[in-house]
Amino acid sequence: VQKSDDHDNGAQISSPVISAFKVFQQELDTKHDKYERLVKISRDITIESKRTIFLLHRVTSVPNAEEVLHEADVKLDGVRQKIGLIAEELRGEDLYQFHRAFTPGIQEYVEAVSFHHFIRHRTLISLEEVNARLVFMRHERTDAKGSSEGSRSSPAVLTFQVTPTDYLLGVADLTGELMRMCISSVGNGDMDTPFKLSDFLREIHDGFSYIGNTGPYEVSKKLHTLRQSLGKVEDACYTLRVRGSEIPKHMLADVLSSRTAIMDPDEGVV
Amino acid sequence: VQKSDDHDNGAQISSPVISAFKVFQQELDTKHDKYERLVKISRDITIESKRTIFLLHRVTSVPNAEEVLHEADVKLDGVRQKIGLIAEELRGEDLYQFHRAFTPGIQEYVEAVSFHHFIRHRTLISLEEVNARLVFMRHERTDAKGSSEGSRSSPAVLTFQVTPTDYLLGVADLTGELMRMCISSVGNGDMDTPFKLSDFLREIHDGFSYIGNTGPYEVSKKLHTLRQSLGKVEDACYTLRVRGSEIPKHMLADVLSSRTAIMDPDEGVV
Amino acid sequence: MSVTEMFSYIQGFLSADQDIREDIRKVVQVLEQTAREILTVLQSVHQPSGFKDIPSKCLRARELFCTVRTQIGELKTKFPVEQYYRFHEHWRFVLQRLAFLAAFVVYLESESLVTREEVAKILGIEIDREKGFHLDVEDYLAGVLIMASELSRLAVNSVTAGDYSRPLRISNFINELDSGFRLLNLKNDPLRKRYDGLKYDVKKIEEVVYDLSIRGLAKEQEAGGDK
Amino acid sequence: MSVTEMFSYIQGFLSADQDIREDIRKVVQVLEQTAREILTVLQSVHQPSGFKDIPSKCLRARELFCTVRTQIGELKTKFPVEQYYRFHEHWRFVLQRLAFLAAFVVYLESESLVTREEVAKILGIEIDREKGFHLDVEDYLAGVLIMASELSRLAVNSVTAGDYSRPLRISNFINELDSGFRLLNLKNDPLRKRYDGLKYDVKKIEEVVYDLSIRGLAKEQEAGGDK
Amino acid sequence: MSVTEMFSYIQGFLSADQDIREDIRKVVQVLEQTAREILTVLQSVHQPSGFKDIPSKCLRARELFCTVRTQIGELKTKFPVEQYYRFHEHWRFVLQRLAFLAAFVVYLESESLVTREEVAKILGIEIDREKGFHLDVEDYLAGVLIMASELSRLAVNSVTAGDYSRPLRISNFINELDSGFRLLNLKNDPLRKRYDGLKYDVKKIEEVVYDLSIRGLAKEQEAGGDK
Amino acid sequence: MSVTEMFSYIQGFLSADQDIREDIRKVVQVLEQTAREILTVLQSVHQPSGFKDIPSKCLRARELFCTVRTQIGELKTKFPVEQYYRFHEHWRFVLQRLAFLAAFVVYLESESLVTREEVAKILGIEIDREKGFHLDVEDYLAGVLIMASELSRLAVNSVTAGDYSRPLRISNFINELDSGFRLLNLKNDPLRKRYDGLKYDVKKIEEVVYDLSIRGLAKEQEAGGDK
Amino acid sequence: MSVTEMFSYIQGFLSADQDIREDIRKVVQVLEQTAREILTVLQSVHQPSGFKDIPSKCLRARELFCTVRTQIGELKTKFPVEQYYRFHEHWRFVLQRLAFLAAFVVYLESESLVTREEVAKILGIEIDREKGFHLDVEDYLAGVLIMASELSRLAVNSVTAGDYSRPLRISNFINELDSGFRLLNLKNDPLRKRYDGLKYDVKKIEEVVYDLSIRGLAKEQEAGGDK
Amino acid sequence: MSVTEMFSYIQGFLSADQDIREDIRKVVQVLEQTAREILTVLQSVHQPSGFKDIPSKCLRARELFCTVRTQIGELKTKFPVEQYYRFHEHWRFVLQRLAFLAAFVVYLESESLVTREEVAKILGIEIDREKGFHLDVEDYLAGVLIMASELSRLAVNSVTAGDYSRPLRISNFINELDSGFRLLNLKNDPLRKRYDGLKYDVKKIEEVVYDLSIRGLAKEQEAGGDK
Ligand SMILES: [Mn+2]
Ligand SMILES: [Mn+2]
Repeated sequence: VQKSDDHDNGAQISSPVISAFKVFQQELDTKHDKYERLVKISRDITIESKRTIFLLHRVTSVPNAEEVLHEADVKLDGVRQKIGLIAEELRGEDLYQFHRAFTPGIQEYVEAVSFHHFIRHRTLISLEEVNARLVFMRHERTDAKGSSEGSRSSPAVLTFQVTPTDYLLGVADLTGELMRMCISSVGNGDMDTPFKLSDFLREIHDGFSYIGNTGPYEVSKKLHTLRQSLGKVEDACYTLRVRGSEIPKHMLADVLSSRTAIMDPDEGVV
Repeated sequence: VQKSDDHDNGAQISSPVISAFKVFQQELDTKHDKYERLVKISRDITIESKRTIFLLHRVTSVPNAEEVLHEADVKLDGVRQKIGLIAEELRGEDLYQFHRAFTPGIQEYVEAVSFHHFIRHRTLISLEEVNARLVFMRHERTDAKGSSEGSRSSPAVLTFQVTPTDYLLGVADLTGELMRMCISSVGNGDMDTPFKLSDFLREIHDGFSYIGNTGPYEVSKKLHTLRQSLGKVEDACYTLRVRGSEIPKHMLADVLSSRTAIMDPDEGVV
Repeated sequence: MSVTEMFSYIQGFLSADQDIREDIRKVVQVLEQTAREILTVLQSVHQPSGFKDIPSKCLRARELFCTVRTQIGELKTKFPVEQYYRFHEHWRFVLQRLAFLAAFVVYLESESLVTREEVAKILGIEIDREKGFHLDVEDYLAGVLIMASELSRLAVNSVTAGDYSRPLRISNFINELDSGFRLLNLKNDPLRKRYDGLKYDVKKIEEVVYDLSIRGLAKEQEAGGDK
Repeated sequence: MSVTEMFSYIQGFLSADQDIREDIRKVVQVLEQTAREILTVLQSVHQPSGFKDIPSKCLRARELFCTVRTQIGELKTKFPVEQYYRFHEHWRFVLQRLAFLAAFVVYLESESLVTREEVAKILGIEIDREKGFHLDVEDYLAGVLIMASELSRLAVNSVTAGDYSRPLRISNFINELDSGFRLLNLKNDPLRKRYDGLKYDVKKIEEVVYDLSIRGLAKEQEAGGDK
Repeated sequence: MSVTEMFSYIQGFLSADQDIREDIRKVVQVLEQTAREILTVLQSVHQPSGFKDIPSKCLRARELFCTVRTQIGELKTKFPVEQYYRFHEHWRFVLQRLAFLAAFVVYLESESLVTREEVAKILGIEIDREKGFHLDVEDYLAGVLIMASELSRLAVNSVTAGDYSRPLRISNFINELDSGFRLLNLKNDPLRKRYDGLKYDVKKIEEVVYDLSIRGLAKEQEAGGDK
Repeated sequence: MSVTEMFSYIQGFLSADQDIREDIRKVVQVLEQTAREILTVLQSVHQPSGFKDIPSKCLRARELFCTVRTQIGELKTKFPVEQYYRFHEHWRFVLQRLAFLAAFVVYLESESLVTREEVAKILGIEIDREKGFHLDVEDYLAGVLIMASELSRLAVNSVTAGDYSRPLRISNFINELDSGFRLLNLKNDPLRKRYDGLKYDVKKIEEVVYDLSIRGLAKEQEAGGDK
Repeated sequence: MSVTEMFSYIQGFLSADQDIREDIRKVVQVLEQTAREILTVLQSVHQPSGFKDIPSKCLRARELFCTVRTQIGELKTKFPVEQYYRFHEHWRFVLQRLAFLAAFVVYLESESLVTREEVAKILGIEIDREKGFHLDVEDYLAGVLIMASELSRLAVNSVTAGDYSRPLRISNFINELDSGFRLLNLKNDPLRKRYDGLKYDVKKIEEVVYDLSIRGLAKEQEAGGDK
Repeated sequence: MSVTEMFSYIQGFLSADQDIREDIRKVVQVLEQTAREILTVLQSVHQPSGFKDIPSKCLRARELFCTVRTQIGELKTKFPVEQYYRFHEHWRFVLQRLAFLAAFVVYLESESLVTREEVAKILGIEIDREKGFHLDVEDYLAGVLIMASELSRLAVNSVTAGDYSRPLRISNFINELDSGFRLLNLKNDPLRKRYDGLKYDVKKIEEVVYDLSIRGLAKEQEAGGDK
């Protein structure tokens, strides 16, 4: 038997089947390795995006929102660098082939960047605006290799396109953060932001119910949470209105300024 | 309001609450970062262990098993290096605090190393033997830093202890690989290995049913698969016996040698 | 070592593990009973009549914490000290409750935030993992957050009891706490969920302060010299 | 762009996506019908009478592959070429079936393993993703594995039909295939599961060869000049 | 008849069935689109500004219900009338949504509970199964329960919009509805579950009325005398 | 005895068991209907008009409990008394509802907590298992907890109806209940979960009392001296 | 009509529906008992001794089908004929079992595939939905597939009983069946899943024939010339 | 009696119940250990060498059943006898395992089906509920079905061990069992599911017998005349 196996083995080495499978082996390993690298980058993006969101929530409690926004933008630049790594990995590939590897990270980035955008502009960032910031200059070191294939694609610029579905899922998650921000604003005595958030959230909610179940399954799954968030925000506005009803409107300004006055002396007590 | 906020902010900076929370922030971030690093190492360990298992399955078809075993051992050395990184991360930590981060990788490693051990020694590797190979020399570069704290723990040696549960779960998965090996052996005309595997698998099965539901929940979950694997192996042995029954025992050797002879000329046909 | 021996060995380990867990469960059950007793003592501050003798309630609670220390002392003997996290789940719940109770007592006594060190001292445990049975930062924070929600209830009930200045002090305290928590990067874990609850506590207290403000009730007592 | 406009835009994208999928589904359904027809043609080789006119069956199958090429040509027009993997799930199943059928035809014709290039040619598609609608390496391998299981059935039925040499040839072929697959590092995916099935095919064929050997039937025909 | 002939004949049956389902699915998809448009129109009553022109929104919704009737008319032609229950699952979901929308329009117009007859009329269908495409009792009830939860949201938002009398009217309406449902012996699981949700809606609206009462806001407007 | 005989004999056992369960199910269904009727009677106390004639509503409920006793009497005849726990699941749900209704009636009549003995008497059953069909402690407690949540609703609605003193009395009652429950070492999961809900009821009622206090509405009536 | 009246009216609908379902369930239970009896009669053909008197077993089964017809007659009276699909789920399972039993009897009698018309006749029902209680194509096919798996068992057991020619006949029959099914475009999930099982039956029977062939047992009897 | 007194009193009840359950759990844990030991003893019959000394293994198992009887005797003392069903869930699992082990021992000893009476006797319990701790019919049947699947494994392994006559005897036995079960009208879900598994065991054993028959191995040994 040993002899025969030896013989087989000899045959295998030269066999076209075996050499074909050696090619397959490399192709599969290369693909899996790439997938794994993308998963890791995606995890990094998720973590950094989450931290950016935490940072952005601080705007409701600090005097200089601009400072926080700037800091967040710097953090998001870091995240975009990582998305650039994904774009690098996907150069010449079909984005959808590895989509499952990085979709969690991209969704979290959309959540963070749209939150940042809302705080600054009080509007919903568009998909184009998201994508416009995902244009990368090609790294120096790849130029050498790239020059040979450079004729095919644009040589110095690399782009990453967020899919409409990832954008949608990111925006769906954004609503949770908006709800948190709304409750915080009420807690900080902000009488204005909650109503703005309520209107904005209602617009997004109506947008999602307009899309309904035509979207991907994951969107439908998030609709319930979205509806809950809207309910919480509407309740907060309701409470503000109901409580505010107890004083005549012309007194409101007085009351607010006196409140500040009342609260100051207390610091000594604490 | 702006004024008041400014004031608050001033207070916050010097506030003991805020400075305490800044410490917490760092403590939490450090912990999360470590967790994340461990997850990534664990994923690497999983992938490399799986590839080692694939490699080990080739022993049933190649002439020189020793070569494959050696190659696998080299691969496993690489995996052990990575486990060394985990040990490095866990230096001075409570292993169980980060256990969830690296348990999948460790289980897969136990599966791979016990498979390797079975092929070479036809016995079950013990937990001690697994752990005995997870002793690492401390890296040079950490010596400088380590010297100050060196007095507390043994200075040059780092160990990693696989938990009995991870060992058990790895061995449970091993049975699946043993079943695959058994079926392959039959396919290769090996009349001996399947019976050896059957006995070994039965021993492991009886061991698991002796432990029963006293073990962790994940073990109970894997018992069903284990029973199925044993069934497949027992069926294979049954078939070998039933088919073998059709020739008188004294003819068996003749038949086997003639079979080889028969098969050789065919290669021309293919 | 044969397969059978190996499994006997593992089975031995598993049995020992189960025994340890059984022992821990028993002590934890007793601890929970004591924690419920402290809670009953402290809960009574919410009663209109309860506001008067907060100090005596705190003293009573402090006494019960002695029992807690003894029981935790007992707990420590049940497992190897360096395997804290292996059994963490068993006492995590009660430890967070105890951290809350300690934080609540300290707040009632001094209207200040208990430090992790103080909680550890009250419970007779450590804050450094290396030194022994300790209080995890997450468990300390969870306890603080439970207290925050208790304080929002206290703000409401102190108005009912006619104490109009307390809500303002609670408001300032809880706002500082909120600022502290904003510095943290939490994962999507139970702590994150609890922290989301803090926003509602802050909101509730803000509403109470607002109610007092528009009625001039806050000022009134202030002038009259609170506490 | 207002929120409403944004959602209209996204809704437009989703509708377009659904339309594409609907179109793809229709063509794929027709493709599946053709694949079933080819299968019916090739399945008949398992009948005792079927062994005689394998060549004519292969010819008939080759004709039907013309239809397949036309239908895949139709499929290609339904979506942007660079978004192959976006819609992959829709045709993955049928493509693997077709790869199997192509591999089976080629095996019946020449007793050799079809290359990925050949399958691609038979189906009128590419093997490089960059060049257009292509055959994924996984789909090709899945097709080959389906064939392996068909061959183990063929080995059994060729004995019934009195052809005793074919099983030996199949055995060698399938053993080489098995060696090839052993080189791959598969994930825990459907392909891995299928590959586990290959072991049973190898085993089954080995058993047939064994049955023939102990009865001297393999030798017998060999001597008599098989095929 | 040979086996082949018989199966070809059967395939005719299966194809016919699949074609019917395909046709139904398409019409239902269009219906769902219209239902979502009506929802978008009616949902805008929750906006602060939306309370002013409820009548015009209802008119717009009524127009869209014309389209619904046409589309359901289309749906009816897709299958034999007596096979309603064979294909029920395909349109059950959208029918419940439409029943909800009809109930909501009628409530906004007249603050009364739509009857099953009215819903049927608005949708251009029957209530007796014998007479044609009809509205099942369970589907009607499901629609009514969806409306109840929308009304609790409306009570909240009407206060935000400064309308203090509406919540009282909603409260009375929803209490009556609750009593009605208590007459039913619900077994059917999904309906029962929905009904359990009604309790929360009742409670929620009662709390809104409470908030208004304690501030004298309920009376205030009532005194002003609307409705 | 042959295997066939043995299995025929066993089938006798199984049939008998199924028949008993069928009988129980029927009686339980009727009981549920009566329970819903009592609920409808008692629910009306939440209406603004309902506060006036609470006594007459309680009388009506008491009458309906006669029917309940008859129906439970019927239920008792359906199975051997010592097999209570074998079929417990069938009536557990309705028994908890009935315990709640009994507790609610007693509270409305006397503003006191019904004892287990009283509930048992109202339902015509025992409290000692040995004496016959009885009320389990857990089912009694579940009924009491359902009532607690009904009382938080009652506190809200009594304010709407202009009764400002009732919430204070409810608050005291529910606080006492809460202290009582804190004496229990609840392990049993569903009961524990229900008990967690009690905290929300306590808090809700405290907020009602707060709302009254801050507006001076609580004192006002108290001064007027009811109860 | 008041809300109360309306809901009372609706309760009438719901009760009627529940009563119908209860009635159907009872008859179906009896039908299942008869189906099990027929199965016991036919199962005995798998016994070594059972091969001798297949005709008498078929006669006995035919008699029991009389009972089936009576019971299905009973079932038909329990609901309006045009609502077949409303209650389909209740009898679908037993109807498929009965279709299988009818197909098995016919196969044992004549070694031919029962037509849908024949099954319908044996069960005393229709094949056209318009004409009354009928046998759905899908249920007929499910019955046929259950039989296929029974035949693979029969092939195995007939060898044990020493009947070496039957497996070959079964093999031909099942191959024809398989070709037939390949003409169908199955979408329906449960049927598709069952059909996937057919492949295993085909393979199993081929292996039995192989076992006979390689031992010269197939030819042997054929030469002897049965059938 | 005050609320506090009442709840203290109730806590007494709850504690008693928890203590009983704790006691039961402990005994059951020990019982499970013994059951696992018996299983280990009996499982060794599957080893090639195990077939020789079945009698000695049975003796060893019988000895361990003495321990079981003592432990069940212990269990009986832990709760009032008429509350069997209240705590049934605690020991149901182990009781079914023990019923299986008893059935397996009896089969190995005498190749006959253990009766419920015998199982009860082996376990030292009753079969009439009235007489004390008893073996429910369902638990007995579950045990028998677990044994059936063990027997199909035994049939396979006895062939491997060279015992060719045992599978035939097992086949007859299991067929009789199958007929017996077909007399039962199983509703109870877990038992029904287990019974569905019996079909696979029957089929599996038939295939073993087939393999022996076609090779003349069944007859061969029979001729040699064991049993
Ligand atoms: Mn988020
Ligand atoms: Mn594995």
